[in-house]
Amino acid sequence: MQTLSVVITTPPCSYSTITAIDYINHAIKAGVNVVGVFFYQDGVLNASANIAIANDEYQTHKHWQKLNTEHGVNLHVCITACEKRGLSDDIGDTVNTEVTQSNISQYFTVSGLGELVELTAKSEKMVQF
Amino acid sequence: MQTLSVVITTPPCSYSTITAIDYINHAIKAGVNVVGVFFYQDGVLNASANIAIANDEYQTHKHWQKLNTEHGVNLHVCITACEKRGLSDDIGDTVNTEVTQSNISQYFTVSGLGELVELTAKSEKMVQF
Amino acid sequence: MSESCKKIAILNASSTINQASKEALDAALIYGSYEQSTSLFFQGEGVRQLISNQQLETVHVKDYLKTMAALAFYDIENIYACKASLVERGLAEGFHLDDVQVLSSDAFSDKLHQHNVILRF
Amino acid sequence: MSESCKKIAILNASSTINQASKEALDAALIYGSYEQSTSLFFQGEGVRQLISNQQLETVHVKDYLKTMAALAFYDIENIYACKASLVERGLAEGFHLDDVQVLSSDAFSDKLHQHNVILRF
Amino acid sequence: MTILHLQRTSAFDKNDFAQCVLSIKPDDALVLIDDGCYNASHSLFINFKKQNPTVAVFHIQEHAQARAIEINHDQSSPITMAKLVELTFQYNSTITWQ
Amino acid sequence: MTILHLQRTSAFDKNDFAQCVLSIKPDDALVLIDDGCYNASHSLFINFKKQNPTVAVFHIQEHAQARAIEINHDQSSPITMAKLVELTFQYNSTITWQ
Repeated sequence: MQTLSVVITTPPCSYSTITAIDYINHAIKAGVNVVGVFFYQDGVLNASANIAIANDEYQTHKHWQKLNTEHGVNLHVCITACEKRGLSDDIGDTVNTEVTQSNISQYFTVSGLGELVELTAKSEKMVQF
Repeated sequence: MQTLSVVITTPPCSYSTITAIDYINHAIKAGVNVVGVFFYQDGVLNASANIAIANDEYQTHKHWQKLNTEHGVNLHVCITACEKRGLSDDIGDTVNTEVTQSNISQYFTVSGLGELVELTAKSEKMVQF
Repeated sequence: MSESCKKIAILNASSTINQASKEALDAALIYGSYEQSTSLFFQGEGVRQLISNQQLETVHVKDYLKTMAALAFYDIENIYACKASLVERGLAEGFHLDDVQVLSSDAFSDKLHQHNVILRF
Repeated sequence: MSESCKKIAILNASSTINQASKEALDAALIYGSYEQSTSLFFQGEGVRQLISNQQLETVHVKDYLKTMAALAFYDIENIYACKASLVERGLAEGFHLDDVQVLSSDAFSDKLHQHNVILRF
Repeated sequence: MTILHLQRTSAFDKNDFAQCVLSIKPDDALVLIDDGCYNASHSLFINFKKQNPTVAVFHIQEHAQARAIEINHDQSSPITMAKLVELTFQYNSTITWQ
Repeated sequence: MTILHLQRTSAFDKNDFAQCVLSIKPDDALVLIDDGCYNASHSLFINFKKQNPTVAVFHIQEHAQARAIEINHDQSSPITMAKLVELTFQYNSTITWQ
C-alpha cells in the first residue's frame, strides 16, 4: 500500500488550503494510506477550535474534521508553532484556576516537530502544501 | 494636534508587525494623537488572548497591550475577519451553556469594518502596515 | 458618522482566488455604504479580478466577484485598471464589470494621487 | 523512531528577518537531532541568511542565525548556497558559517535531486 | 532521482517560479497548481518549454478553468487532482514552490 | 497631491516594487522599509534613481543595518523611525507596498 504524509503551512482562510484538502481526499479515494498530516508555520491555525466560516463558503475546518473522523487521518499540530500564534492546550481558566483549557480542536493531536520526523520516516512520500 | 490611524494586516509572529509597533510608539513620542489601530485580514490574529512567545523574543502581544493600557490607544479588531480565523467573543462554554466566552484579548475592542470608516474620517492620516 | 470629504482609494493587487481580494472588496463596499467617496484601482495581479468567465466555484470558492455588481449601488463608479499590468499578462479588456477605465501607468498614478487615503490589499 | 535511510533537504527561500526562516532552521535541527541525514539549501532570498554582520537585535529580532553554529553538532554538514542567487544580489561569499558550498544552479539542483524528502520554507 | 515540481505561485507576482525552472532536470516533471497556472503565459515558462521540450508539464485543469486561463495542450497537459496523486508516487520526491 | 511610498518587500522576491516605481511622481517620496531595503541594489531601483534623480528617497537606517546592507547616501538618505512619522504628515497620503 502506498503511504503518504502531508505538511500544511497555509492558514485556514487561505484558499490554498482547499487545494491541499482536495489532494488528500483524492489520495484516500485512490487507496493511498495517508499516515498523517503535519501542520506547521501558519498552517497550525487550521487547528483552532473556534473557526466560524460563513455558511455559503468552504468550511475548511469541517473538512479537516471529516478527514479525521471519517477517514482516521491523524492531524498533528506543532505546539511550538501554535503557541506563538495564540493556540494552546494549556490555557488557565480565569474562574477555576485548577483546570486548564484548550482552544485547539479535539480532532487535532498536539505534537512537536519530532512527529514531523516520524511521519517522514513512516511514509513513502511527503508532500508540502 | 496631528491625528493618525494605523491599519494592521500582518499577524503577531510576523516580524513586520514589530515595525508597525515601533512606528506607533514613535508617533506617540512625537505627540501625535493615535486615534486608533484597526486590525484586518491576518492582522486580527494579534488580538488573540492566548499568544505565548518565548521569553527571549519580542513580545508582540504585550506591546499591543501596553499601547492600550499606557497610552490609551484604541485597538479595534474586525470581527468578521476574526471569526474565519478562529477568534470570537461569542464562544459557547461546553460546561455552562448559558455563558459565552471570548478568546479575544481584553485590550482589544471588537468592531466591524464601519470602525475603519470612522477612523478614516477622524484621522488626518491613515497608514497601513 | 463624522463629516469627511476624504477620497478613499482601494488598490487591489492580489489575484482572484485570494482571501485578500475578497476582504479588499468588503472594505470598499463598507466605505461605499457609509457614503464615502471611494474608488477601486486594479494593478499587477489585481487586474485578474476583472477578467470574465472565471469559475471560482470550480475550486470551491464562493464567487465574490459577483458582489462587484453592487459597486454601482454604493456609488462606487470610479474603477480603474492599469493597462501595463493587463498588457504584461496578455489579458484582453473583456471585463465582467462595465465602466472600467483602462489607464496608462501615468494616468493610473495621476488618479491615485487624487485620493487622501490609499489602502492596498 | 523507525529506521529510515531517507535523505532530507531543507530548502531555505526566505530572507533573514522572517519567521519562516527561523522555523525552517528549527525543523532542520530536529531532523538532525533524530539523526536523520539532513542537508540545508539556500536559494533566492534565502541566501541572505548566510551573510555576515547582520544585526537582528537592532530590529528586536532574536539572532536565530547564531543557532546555525549548532548544525555541525547535529552532523548537518552539507550546506549548499546557489551561486546564481548570490550573484543576482551582488553578495560576496562572506558567510557567518564555515563549510558552505557555493554551487552553480546545475550543481545545486543535482544535490537537491539526491534527497528523498524536500521541504521548502 | 527525479523530482515532481509543484508550482503554486505566479511569476507575475513572485520569483519562486524563476528558481523552479532553474532546478528542473530532464527526467523531472512540472505541475502548475493554483495561481501557478498563470505561469503558462509567462516568458519564463515559454522559454523553459523551448529549451526543454521533452520535460513533462501538467496543470490542474480545474485550477486553470477557475481562473479563465486557456492553456494550449501542446504546452501543458491538463490533469485532475486524482492524477496528481498518481504522479506523486511516480517521482522520487516533490518540491512545492509557494 | 503627494504620496509617501512605503516599500516593505524586496524586488528580488516579489513584484510590488515594480508597481511602486511606476506610481511615483516627482513630488512624491520613497521610503525603503524592512525587506524593502534590499531594493537599494536592485536594477529597478538603480534605473529609477537615474531617471528620477530629484525624487526624495529614504531608508530606515536600523532596517538596513539589521540586514547588513550598505546603502550609498547619494542613493538614499538614512532616517530613523521618528523621521518616518514626520514624513507621514508632510505628504498627502501613503501607500504601503507589501
